[in-house]
Amino acid sequence: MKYIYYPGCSLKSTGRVYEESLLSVMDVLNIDYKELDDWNCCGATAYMAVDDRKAYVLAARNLALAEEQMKNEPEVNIIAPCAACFMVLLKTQKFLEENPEDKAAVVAALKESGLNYTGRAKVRHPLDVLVNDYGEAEIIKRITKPLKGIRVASYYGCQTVRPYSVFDDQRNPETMDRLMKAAGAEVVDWSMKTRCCGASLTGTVQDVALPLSYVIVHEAKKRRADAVATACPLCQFNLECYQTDMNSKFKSDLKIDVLYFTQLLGIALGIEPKKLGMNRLFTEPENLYKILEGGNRVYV
Amino acid sequence: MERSIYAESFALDVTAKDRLDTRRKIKYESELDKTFSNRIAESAHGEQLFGCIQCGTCSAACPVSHYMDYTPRKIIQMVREGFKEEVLKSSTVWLCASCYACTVECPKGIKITDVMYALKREAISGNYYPKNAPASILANNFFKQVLNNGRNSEGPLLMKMYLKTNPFMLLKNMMLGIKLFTRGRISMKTEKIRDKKALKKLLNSVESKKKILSAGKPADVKEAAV
Amino acid sequence: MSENNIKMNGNGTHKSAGTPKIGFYVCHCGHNIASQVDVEDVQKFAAGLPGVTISRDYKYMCSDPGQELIQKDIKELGLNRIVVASCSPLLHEHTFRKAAEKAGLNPYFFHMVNIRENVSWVHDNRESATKKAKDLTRAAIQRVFFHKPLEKKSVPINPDVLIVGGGIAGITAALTIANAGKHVYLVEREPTIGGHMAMFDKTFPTLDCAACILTPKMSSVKAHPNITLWTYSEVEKVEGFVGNYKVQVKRKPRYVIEELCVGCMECIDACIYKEAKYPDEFNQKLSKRKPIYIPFPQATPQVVLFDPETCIDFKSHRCKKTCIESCDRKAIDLKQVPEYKDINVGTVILSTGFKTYNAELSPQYGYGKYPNVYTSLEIERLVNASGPTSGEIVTRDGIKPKSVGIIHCVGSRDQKAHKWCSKVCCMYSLKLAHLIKEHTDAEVYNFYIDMRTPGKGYEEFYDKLMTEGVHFVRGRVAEVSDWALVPEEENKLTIRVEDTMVGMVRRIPVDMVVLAVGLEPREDAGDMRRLFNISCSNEGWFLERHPKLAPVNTFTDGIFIAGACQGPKDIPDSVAQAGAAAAEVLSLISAGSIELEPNTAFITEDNCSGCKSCIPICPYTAISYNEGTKKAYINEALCKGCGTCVAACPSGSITQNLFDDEEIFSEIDGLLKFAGIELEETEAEHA
Amino acid sequence: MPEKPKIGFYWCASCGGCEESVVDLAEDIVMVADAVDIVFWPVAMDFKRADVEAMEDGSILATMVNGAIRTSEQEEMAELIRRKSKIVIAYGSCAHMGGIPSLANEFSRTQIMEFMYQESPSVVNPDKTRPMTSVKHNSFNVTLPEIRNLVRTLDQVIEVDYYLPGCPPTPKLLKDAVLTLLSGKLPPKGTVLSPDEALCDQCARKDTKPSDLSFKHFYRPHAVLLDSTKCLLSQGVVCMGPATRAGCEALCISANMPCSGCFGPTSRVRDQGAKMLSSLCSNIDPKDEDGIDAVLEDIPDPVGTFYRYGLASSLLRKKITEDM
Amino acid sequence: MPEKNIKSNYEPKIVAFFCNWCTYTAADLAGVSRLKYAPNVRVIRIMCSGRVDPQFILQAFASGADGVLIGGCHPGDCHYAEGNYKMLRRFRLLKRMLKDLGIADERLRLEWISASEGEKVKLVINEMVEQVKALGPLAIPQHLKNINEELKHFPGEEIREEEMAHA
Repeated sequence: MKYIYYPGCSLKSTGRVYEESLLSVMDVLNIDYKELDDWNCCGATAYMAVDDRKAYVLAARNLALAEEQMKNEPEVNIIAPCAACFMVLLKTQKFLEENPEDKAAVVAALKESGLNYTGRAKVRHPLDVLVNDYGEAEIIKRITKPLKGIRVASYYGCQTVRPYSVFDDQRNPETMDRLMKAAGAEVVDWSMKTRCCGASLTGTVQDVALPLSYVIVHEAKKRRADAVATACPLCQFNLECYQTDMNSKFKSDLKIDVLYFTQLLGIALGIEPKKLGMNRLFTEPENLYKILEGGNRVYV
Repeated sequence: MERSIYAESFALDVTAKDRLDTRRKIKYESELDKTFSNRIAESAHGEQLFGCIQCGTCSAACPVSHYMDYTPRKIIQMVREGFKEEVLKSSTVWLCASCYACTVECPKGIKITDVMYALKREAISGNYYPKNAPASILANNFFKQVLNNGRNSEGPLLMKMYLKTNPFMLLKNMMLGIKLFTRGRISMKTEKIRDKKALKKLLNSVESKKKILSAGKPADVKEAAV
Repeated sequence: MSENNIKMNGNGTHKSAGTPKIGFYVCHCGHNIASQVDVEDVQKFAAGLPGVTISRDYKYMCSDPGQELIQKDIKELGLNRIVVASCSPLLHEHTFRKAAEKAGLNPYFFHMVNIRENVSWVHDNRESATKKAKDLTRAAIQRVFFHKPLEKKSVPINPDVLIVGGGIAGITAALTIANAGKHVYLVEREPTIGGHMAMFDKTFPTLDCAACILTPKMSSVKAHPNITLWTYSEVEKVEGFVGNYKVQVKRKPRYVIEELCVGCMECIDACIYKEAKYPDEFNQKLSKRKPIYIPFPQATPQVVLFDPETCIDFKSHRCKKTCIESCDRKAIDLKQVPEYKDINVGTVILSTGFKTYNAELSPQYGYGKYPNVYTSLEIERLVNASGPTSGEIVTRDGIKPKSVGIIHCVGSRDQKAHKWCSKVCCMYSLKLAHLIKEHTDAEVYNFYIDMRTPGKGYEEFYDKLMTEGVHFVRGRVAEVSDWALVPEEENKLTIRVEDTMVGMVRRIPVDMVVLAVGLEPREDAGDMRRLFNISCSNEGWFLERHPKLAPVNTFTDGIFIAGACQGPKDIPDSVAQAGAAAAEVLSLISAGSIELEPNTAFITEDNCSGCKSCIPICPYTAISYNEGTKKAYINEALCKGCGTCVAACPSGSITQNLFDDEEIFSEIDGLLKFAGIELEETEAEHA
Repeated sequence: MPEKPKIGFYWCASCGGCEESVVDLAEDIVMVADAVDIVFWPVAMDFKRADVEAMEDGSILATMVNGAIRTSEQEEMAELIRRKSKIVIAYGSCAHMGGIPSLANEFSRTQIMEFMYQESPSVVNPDKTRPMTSVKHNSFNVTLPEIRNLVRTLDQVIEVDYYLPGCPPTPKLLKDAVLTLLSGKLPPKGTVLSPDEALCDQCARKDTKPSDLSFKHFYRPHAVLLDSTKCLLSQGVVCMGPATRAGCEALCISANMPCSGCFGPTSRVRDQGAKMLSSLCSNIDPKDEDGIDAVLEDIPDPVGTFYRYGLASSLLRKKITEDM
Repeated sequence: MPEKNIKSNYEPKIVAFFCNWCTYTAADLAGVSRLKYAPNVRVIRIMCSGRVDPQFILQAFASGADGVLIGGCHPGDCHYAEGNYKMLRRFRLLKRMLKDLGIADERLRLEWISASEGEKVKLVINEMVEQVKALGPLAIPQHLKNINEELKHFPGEEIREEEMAHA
């Protein structure tokens, strides 16, 4: 099957690591994809706050582009790795199905600019694609450096499973856990999997956002996780880059590696760290390297 | 685990007010906007909000409700009853992180997050939002940036927002910015799609479904004795 | 050539029965009809229709004066057809037929027009509602032209009664009917009767011991000469109709001969399993039982049974069978097979009860994940002196809880679970709060959305609880979790809820969480419904014939419902309903027979070509082929009057009483007189 | 010797088979010819319209009209015959119910003209010429009858006294009808002169039909090898017998072909096709929509199957089209 | 008359056949619950949807109905065990046949509505009325009346009369 890859704005900047590691993993697994040509911003959460119909047009343009660029394929599968993009594209599709009047307006507007929207594209999360299309069994076959001894706390964030749970359980999702297990890691059972990290507020009301991130990092640490695996550029950024601020605000000295699940999977698939964007993290995940070498943890 | 993890800031802020708050806390029917609830319900595609049983699940599920001036449950009731001024000026709307926990947990199927969006739209179009509230500024700038370029460039966007709202924050976040910059995770370049004009035309071709009317000032009400 | 061998050209009727003198009556139903339908206009309209001798409107047609009006007209004006436009025929058809009959008219010359449920209550435009009422009126008036005098059909009632489900409702109904001298078959699926009530410790609001009031009734059932009690049995097949049901009951093997066992339980002691090893269903799996067991000490009948799933002998045939040796009455028979009993009964009461909501379906409360989250039924067993902990309330770690949170409305009032209010949870939660407080002196929190305590003495019970130091937090819990934010939450279950009265979110750490699970229909309610040919509501509760006026009747004559199979109900309500169902049954039995609609189908032999198309269509095998005449023939006693064969007879040789082709065609014609071409003409005529 | 009763025959839109069926009376025709005076029979005898017009109104005892009414001329003739005859008998399926010609009611007149004078592969008509009702030719007015928008049964244009069903009616029925007429003991107006029960009653294979028939497939007669002793429905072939009036003595079935319904419905049925559809469908095997549809796919043309002889007299009479 | 029908406030007429045990009871429930729906449907009560003879449906259309709605018990729930299946089977073929005869799909509808689904009665009726309204009038009697105007008009009659006069 051929996929169309929709990066979204974040994966080109703060979430660059996500893109690098995801694409490396897909290359190693021989997953066929091409980037959506001339994609535009999905509108994210902010657009909806200003003008809803424009927000739907914005998102629908990408779906229509995908339909156009995949018109010779039996199915149109769009991989949207960013949780916000994933949710917004899904929401747009569902909303337009439920509201024919809005759909007509959006379809008409797109037609004006030469695009045809039918809604036949399927919006897919990379977790869904890896577990349900590719399959854990196939992945396990390709694991060369199992993450033995590494305790991973899978963190899905909000919008991967909310409000729509298209490929996983809404309250206790498990796809990422299954992937991490396939990669040889030990997964941590915790109840923070889908708790909000406050990402959309870090830029604006840091006082509110910081405690939200803190309880997650704190709980991961408490459950003796070595790494938090994320599937959202904002979550990763928030949980990784604000650790210093958390420590100063809450007078603590937590330190935990926060990676994309694709990075962890990439390590297990034997991909070199640079191709997984490890060098772009604030500090490289030394703990993991040590454990994999069979050494002791650098920080606890 | 060390004790220090239980940070003080989780405790409730019950600092005593330095003077007695004697603002009136009564609402007259003439001060309410009777059409507000229908407007919001329509804009949010959320007729269900009239079925709210005030159980508070939304507030309890919300990760930020303890910072809000009105909990989401209260907002729903206030919308239903037409407390337009209070709702649109509340912090609740701008603290909502769009995590959808309330929507998922609501036993009556109310799309609370979408109600919050509808309120954000109403607040922005009716000029109700606090002028220096970063969330609304961010939304507005984001909107314009995407309208013009088709993509969002995080660097310039945040820069602009901090300049507009709180330049001090810019300084505070400078170190973070530099760290990101050196790791290639942020740039000051503006991202664009190929045909910006066509996109702008496309976006401008759709009119917002409901021109949200900012209703006039409430009728003259005599200040009630307290 | 026969008189009626005339080509039909499809534009109307080709014969009529007698010269009709129609009386038309339209009812105001107070304002119920008159507010949306211009009743006088309908009355005037009808007066102008062919065949109508008299047209009247009246405030309440169903009242005595209303009925007398009709009777007087029949006698004085010689009316031979009556049409009443009022409410649904399902409500008052019987009333008016009776009225016509009293005046000497064959009751089947009556027809009813539904202008309330079908018109005034569902439309809000007076003009179009009136127009619709007129169309329906015209259809009925054209229809009665073709009505024929029919003979009433009545069937005798077999006085034996089947009751399915031996909970408190079934027990009550069985005793009431048996005490009246009628024979009852009480069929219960479980090994003992008693139902849910047998599991409870105390009952609200009086706090009297459930067992103390229930077990005497259970023993009376067992001992009653008029009751055949079949536990561990299920209804397999039901055939027939009111007055004469043929039922097959499957008696599942206990592997113990019921008549020989005295319940001494020697065998249980003798079982080669020294320790009980398997989860005990009666104790909600909070304790263990052996492969041979008795559900609880007062089980009725007092007969042990084997669980073939766990008994070694059933699995490997290599057990020493110490149990058999221990029984000096030789009651154990491991070769027992299911036994099928065929019985004939005239009436049936279904009292199959409810099941509790599966709390695992609301994962936010952690049932099944956190060991100290319990369902209310589990707590009932914990509090019970004969329960797994002999009445001590302890967590799974064996510790007496210092704080307990009771979460109301679990699975109820929730679109993702059940929309309905389960009605009993508020009261039983208050009861459990009281019992927990009494047993442990813990801090007890009730988390409720609305406190619903209507019922005699119920509100007073709530008042009492509030003075007992129980906390009441109005708010629906969003989450029960095991992570701590502050020291006091360490190693506890934290309940996150908005205290809506204060308007602030609270986190409350507790040692034990009780989920007040709601009531839902049994999984196999659908199968039961099909078996007995009754209806269910969307939710799966058995549907009563009328929510107010026929709460224990079903749409199938002779089948009644009682207890929580009809909807959430507490004990007093279930008992009251059981009494009502018993009264309905006894009233049928004592009448001796029941009148049925004479809407059966029949074949005119001369017309039938013997093509046999109709024979496989009949679900009741009422149609058979006469090899002598080479024609088909309908057994009227078996025909239930669905009319499917009538619609399918290719040569139009089957006729159905009350729903004849001509009657329906004339209705269609009457409804559409204003449609199409005739619109202008007819309107002009009536202008 | 008193004057012999006068009898007429006329044909409208028909194939001519009905005319032949009169000849099929064989030696009985002599009996008929002896008993009556045939005053009008364009197929066999040289009478002109003017001859009929010249007759006194009501002077003909009975005229048997076969064929459906498609043109203005046929309608005109029908009216003329009505005036001149005491009794008008619709003779054969076409006059009775529209017959095969009335399947044309599935198309509009425009569609039919388009095809016949334009689209048909054997037509060359670059000028798009169409028949006209009136044309000047050498200073003469030449007129042609108008093709009506609808094929009609005889009783849709004039009053009809009796019907002789069949495609064509059997000689026996004709003979019986003539004898009835001559006897003077006339049945009530509107009577169909054939037994009022379905064909199965007369069918030799009746006893072979099972009582628990349930259809899993339908077959068209050419597609299966048919047992010539068993009920055709039991072999999955759509036989209209159960919904068709008896009288033909199951001629088709004795030739191992299913009844196609030419005798029309019994007097108790308003729409033969609907009834047959109802009976047939009620007894198909599957219960789910897809399964049902799969079985029904074997009936590719329901209109042609159930209304082969009677579309004009069916309840809907025609296809509802925009361009009429 | 046709103009009158084409008016935007054209109100279709729909004849409904509701089975006594499920759909008719559901319609009663809709009434008791005071649910409001379009007034265009006229209900004929029958004991079972299996009683619906295709002739009734055709007769309704032929007499001027714009739509026909049949309501029965859900599959498996028929009060008479299987009458609803019999109706379903007829319905499937009838619908195809009606299409061949130029009657749009939306004009004939079969719905399973149980005794407790008052709300569904409302939804189905409102939806069907909207759909049929959008299709416009079927008006078969009017249609036939228009066609029948061609009767009694004989082309060439005038010419013939002229010729006769000459002769």
